[in-house]
Amino acid sequence: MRSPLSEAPLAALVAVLAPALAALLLAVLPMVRRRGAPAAWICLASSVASLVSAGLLLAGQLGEAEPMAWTTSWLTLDGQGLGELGVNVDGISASMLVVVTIVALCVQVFSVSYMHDEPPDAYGRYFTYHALFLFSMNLLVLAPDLLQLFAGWELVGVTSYLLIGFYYRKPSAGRAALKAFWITKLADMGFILALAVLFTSTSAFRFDAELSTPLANVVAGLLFFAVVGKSAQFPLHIWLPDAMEGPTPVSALLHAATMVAAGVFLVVRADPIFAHAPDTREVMLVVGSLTALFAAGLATVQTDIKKVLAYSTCSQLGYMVAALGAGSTLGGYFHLTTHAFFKALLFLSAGSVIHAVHSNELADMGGLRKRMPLTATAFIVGSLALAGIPGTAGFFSKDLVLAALEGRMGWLPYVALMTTAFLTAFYMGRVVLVAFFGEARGKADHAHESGALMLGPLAVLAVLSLGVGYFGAHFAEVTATGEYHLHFGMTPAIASGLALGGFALAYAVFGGGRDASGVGVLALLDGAARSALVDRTYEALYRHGMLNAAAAIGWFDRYVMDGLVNLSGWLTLVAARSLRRLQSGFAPDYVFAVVLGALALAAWGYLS
Amino acid sequence: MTQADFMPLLLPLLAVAATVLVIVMDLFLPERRGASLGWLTAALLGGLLVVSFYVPTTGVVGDGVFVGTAWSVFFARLSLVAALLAVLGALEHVERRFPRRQGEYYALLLSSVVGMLILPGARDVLLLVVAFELMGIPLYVLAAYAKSEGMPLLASEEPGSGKKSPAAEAAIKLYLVGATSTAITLFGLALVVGVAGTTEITGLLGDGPLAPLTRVGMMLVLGGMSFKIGLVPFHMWVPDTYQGAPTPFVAFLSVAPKATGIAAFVSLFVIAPAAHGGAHGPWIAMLLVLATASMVIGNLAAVPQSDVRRLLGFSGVAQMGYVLLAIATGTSEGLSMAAFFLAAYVVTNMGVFFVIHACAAEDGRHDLASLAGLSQRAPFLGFALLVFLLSLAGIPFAVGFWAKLYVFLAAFRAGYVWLVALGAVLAVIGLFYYMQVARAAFMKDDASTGAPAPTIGVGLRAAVLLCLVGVLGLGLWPALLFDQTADAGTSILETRAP
Amino acid sequence: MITTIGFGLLAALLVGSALYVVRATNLVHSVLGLGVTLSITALLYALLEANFVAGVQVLLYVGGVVTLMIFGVMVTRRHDGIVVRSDSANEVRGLLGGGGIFVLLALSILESDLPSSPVGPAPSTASLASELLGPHVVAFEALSMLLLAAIVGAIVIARRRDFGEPRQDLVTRARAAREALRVEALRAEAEAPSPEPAASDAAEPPRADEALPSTDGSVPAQEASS
Amino acid sequence: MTLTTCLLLASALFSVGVYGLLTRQQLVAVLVSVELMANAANIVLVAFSHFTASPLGQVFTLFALAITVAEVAVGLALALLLYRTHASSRLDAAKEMNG
Repeated sequence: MRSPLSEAPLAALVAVLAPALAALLLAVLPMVRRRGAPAAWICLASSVASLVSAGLLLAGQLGEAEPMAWTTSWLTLDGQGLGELGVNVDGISASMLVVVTIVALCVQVFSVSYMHDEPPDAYGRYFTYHALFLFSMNLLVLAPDLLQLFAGWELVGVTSYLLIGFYYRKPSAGRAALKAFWITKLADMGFILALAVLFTSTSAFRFDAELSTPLANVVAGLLFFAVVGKSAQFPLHIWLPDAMEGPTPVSALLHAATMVAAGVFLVVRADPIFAHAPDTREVMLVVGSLTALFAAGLATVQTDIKKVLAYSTCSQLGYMVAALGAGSTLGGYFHLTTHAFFKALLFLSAGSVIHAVHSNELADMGGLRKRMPLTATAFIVGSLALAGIPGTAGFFSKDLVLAALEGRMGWLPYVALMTTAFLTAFYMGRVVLVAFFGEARGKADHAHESGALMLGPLAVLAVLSLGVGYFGAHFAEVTATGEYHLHFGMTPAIASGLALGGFALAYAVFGGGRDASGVGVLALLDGAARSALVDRTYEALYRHGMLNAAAAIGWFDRYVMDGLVNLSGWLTLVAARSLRRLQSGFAPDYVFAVVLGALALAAWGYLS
Repeated sequence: MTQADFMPLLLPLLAVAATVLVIVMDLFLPERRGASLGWLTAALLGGLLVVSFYVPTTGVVGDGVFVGTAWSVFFARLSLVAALLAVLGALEHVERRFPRRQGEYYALLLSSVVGMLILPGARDVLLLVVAFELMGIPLYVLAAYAKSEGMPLLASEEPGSGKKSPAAEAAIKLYLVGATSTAITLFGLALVVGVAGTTEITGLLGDGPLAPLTRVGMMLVLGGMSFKIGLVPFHMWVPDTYQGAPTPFVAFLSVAPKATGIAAFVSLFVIAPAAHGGAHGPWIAMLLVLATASMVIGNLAAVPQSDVRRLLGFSGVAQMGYVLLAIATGTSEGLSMAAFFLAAYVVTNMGVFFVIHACAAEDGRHDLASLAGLSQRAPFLGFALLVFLLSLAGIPFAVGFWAKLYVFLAAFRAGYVWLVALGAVLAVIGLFYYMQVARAAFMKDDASTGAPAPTIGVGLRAAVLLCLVGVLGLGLWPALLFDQTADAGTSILETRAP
Repeated sequence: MITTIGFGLLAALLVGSALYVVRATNLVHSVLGLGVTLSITALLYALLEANFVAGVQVLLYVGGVVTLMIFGVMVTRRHDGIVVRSDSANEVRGLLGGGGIFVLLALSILESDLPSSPVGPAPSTASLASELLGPHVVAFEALSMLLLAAIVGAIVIARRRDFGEPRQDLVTRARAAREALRVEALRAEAEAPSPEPAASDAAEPPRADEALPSTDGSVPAQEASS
Repeated sequence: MTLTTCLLLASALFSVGVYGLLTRQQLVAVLVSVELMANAANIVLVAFSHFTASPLGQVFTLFALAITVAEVAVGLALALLLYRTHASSRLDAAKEMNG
């Protein structure tokens, strides 16, 4: 039976082309762009069109429509197609498309109000970039082969550069944008080389190329290098915290659901290649676990609310990569989906807070629960989901990830991710307690709740953060990435226990304001936390264990990892400066270079 | 010879006629002529371009001194496009700065184009050398065109006591390196031709193993011709000349002679060895060495530059290193990818130079600060600049992406794995300095400098627009260009002079 | 035998004169030395039975190039009888480059299998002409284009009329310079009672006026020949 | 007089030209050295033409002569320009642009 959605490729084309059209329109019609509001409406309209198309596509896939593709040969070489241009609709791309478009639309609606104080031309420019970004992302998601995926991948990089550097008057924003672009581009060279290897051996760029194990290891390894850059894995994660210079909705878009997730999506998409690359998967497992733990440690000591979320994103991406490394494509992909919703929720509610108090620093917040009850609720929901409290979306996906790790590599990754779960709950608890409870500090006194345009997206995302976890089985079926079943063993129990423990520790340390009584779970733990013995144990654990460890990790990150990047930049500059001295400006020197060059060439000619 | 014999030479002959026409019109036009000569030249070049598409100009002239193939036609079109853009971009500048020397400017440009139209099809060393020089000598003159800037004004001023003319310095550096290279080339060719006893390129290497004099001679030629392409260590004139010569001319200098020089390289170091039996001469290794040195030094030296033209000069050195990788493969695939790269480079690099030219400070500075706030002052130019820079950096949907991808693919297939990896890493450095330029235009405030929006004439605007259309159009649909380059690449190794 | 002696003599003269050319400290002598070298080369061509080329060498090349060069030296020197010195530097570079090239070329020449006597009769001038106008006629035509371009180019660079190109900053700079000279002269008159420097300073402004470039392109002849 | 000795003589002239090219500091003097190098190339061509009894070398020589003349003409014009703008015909006067 033909599905009523047999025009799936048409819908897919709409999903890709609507934002492209919007971006083009805004680019060539400066008078529309400079007026601001019309630009926003055009951008929103195109996003709605994309979302509707994406919804139709996903419904079609759920309704047993066959995967379908519409492609045209992009180039030919030696008479054969070198690359395919078009759209490829299957469970994986349709589900990702829905996630991307939902988050993008939420972020754009939020931005309408958030960016309202910008001058009209900047406002228009902002939405032009957004439309361009959605186009790039959809192009990437619907790519029928690796070449188009790469094209989208690079475009996403360019647009993120524009978006992160949106506040062009801030020098730090320019630097951060450049750093983000540059480091991800460095990693992209792995992608180019992977394409070259793949094309040389198979004359195509297919996701499901049949490769021998050694070759698959090479291709997958090179692709993974690109993933390390894009998805901010250790040691190329250094650009992500800096990228928080962009407007907060941009962070929600780039660093929650879309750009950083593209790396994980690539691994999911190219699963057939990765499946033949066991060695690369082992590396992914190690890198993912390490990133998760490392970034979670860093998140505990940040004082900037966006930086906490940034490191948290690194950490959660580590989860996904570890799951993919362990061979659980479903786990990694499902966590990507749930994380997209609750991290976007967290970033947007953080944006709402920042909008209200005009500061990123946790020290300037406090007691916001009373002044912004809806935002506070949204943030708390997001935190619970991120921490993986049972019942929230994060619980289900994290459970899949952890279950996949059982027994791998002497349980080390398992232990690392369990520890991360504990740390996650701790740092989120800390942010919640410091920002929303206790006494109002600084400008937080005058904060007031944001408008409906900002709260609406929060509500949508909050519902999704709570509810999407129950659809795991459907998700597994439509994406055909694995069998889904809920575990009722030790793993979820331990994870939940650790999450609660993390919140408890946060409460013990930061919950002094007694205002915390409103939150049930913490109130329950309140008595225990006050007992002298537990108090001292927590104190010792916290002060001597965790703070020192986090400080050490922070030092390593600041001075060694960032330092290495700066060092390589510095070495480049030194080399460049010494080359400058050769360029003396004195014409006889130039002639001498020519003669020496010709002499060397002739000598080679004579000797060979 | 019959008329048909000369058909392959139709384009250069028409270009000679155009040159003469411009010189004659220069004599007859009244003093107040505006930019009419420039428009005439542009129209003539446009006409030539149309002719190249509608009149078949393939075939063999004489005893095979000139062979018209898809390859030579492709390069002819490339030079014509570059010249057309260069004339359009220079219209206002020439009219304003050199009102009394307009005719000579365009005549010299056209005569250089004549050389470029002959060179790719030349299958005779004599013709090749003459065409190479015909291409080169007008460039020395054009580099010195802004000569009156910095001239002494008053008799009481010592000569040279004013601002030193950058034009003289730019031209002299180009000239000295060029004259030295010509002498070296001539000596090397004398040895090769003497041993071979023929001037036909296909017989240049003789039969059997290469004689020592042939090897040494060919390497001297390699060294002598490398200067035109700007390969390390023959590149040192590049940044200085780019900085001192009139910018619209530099746009031309940075692409057309390089592309045509590559075609000459192909004649001598791919076609001649192929006719010799495909033996890999000693130059393959040296081509790779030159390519590597150019990629490394060009990319590194561009990093600390603050004058955008110098930066682009070094970046051009690096880009030619990438092309050489594809040339060194010696396969028709590699050649077609090199041709693609060059075509992409023509539209992209000229575009950057035109934007830089439009934004240059009144006192002729072209540093990064002159671009500050461009995206606010002139959004069209800012957008165009960003697109061109992204194309140079090899970002998708700009034609430069395909160019770099193709070259890497070709080199990878030929087994230059490590060079491709090195090139990829260096491309990241390239991205860094291109983005420095973009950052100056997009992320710096113009409030501090308060510079007004650049005024930009019709010709320059048209040139930028054409480049933009080329970069984006070919970026979205590279097959248009790719089919042509594929034909060109296959045609060159199949056609033999009789 | 005669040719061997003649060749040896010519070779010695050729290398000797060439060395003089690159070592002479007086630039005019150096250029005249080049004329000698090129003439001896013409003799060598005659010895190699290339009479036409020898004729061209003497009539066009020696005449043309050396005259041009002398002209070049003369216009780029001050007309006060001072010898134009051509100093040399970077001896090490020169020896390295020149010596290296010579060793390399000599080695490859000695390694080659070259004929020691002509394999046939010397090519006639007629055969030269048929080559030139036969297969190489295209190159010949291109050459005429090349010479045209070179002449046009040389004139464009060398002619002085372009000083009159109307350039805004040129005029303003000239005004500023004239004003500065006037102020300088006034101050010199006011401050320095010593007659001599004041007199020489006061002589400047009128000259500056004369030499101001006029927009119609005519420039006073004595300009730049201070 | 053999081809070998002729070529050795030409090489010697070429090397002397290179020596002058690298040591001379004045534009005209450098041009003179370049002339020596080009002259050496012509000797090679004429010598080959003589010993292989082929007119090609001589034809090439004529072309080379014309090319060199054209180049010298432009070079001398540039020397004149250098003198006008920099008050010197020494090459070290023109090193404003570097780095």
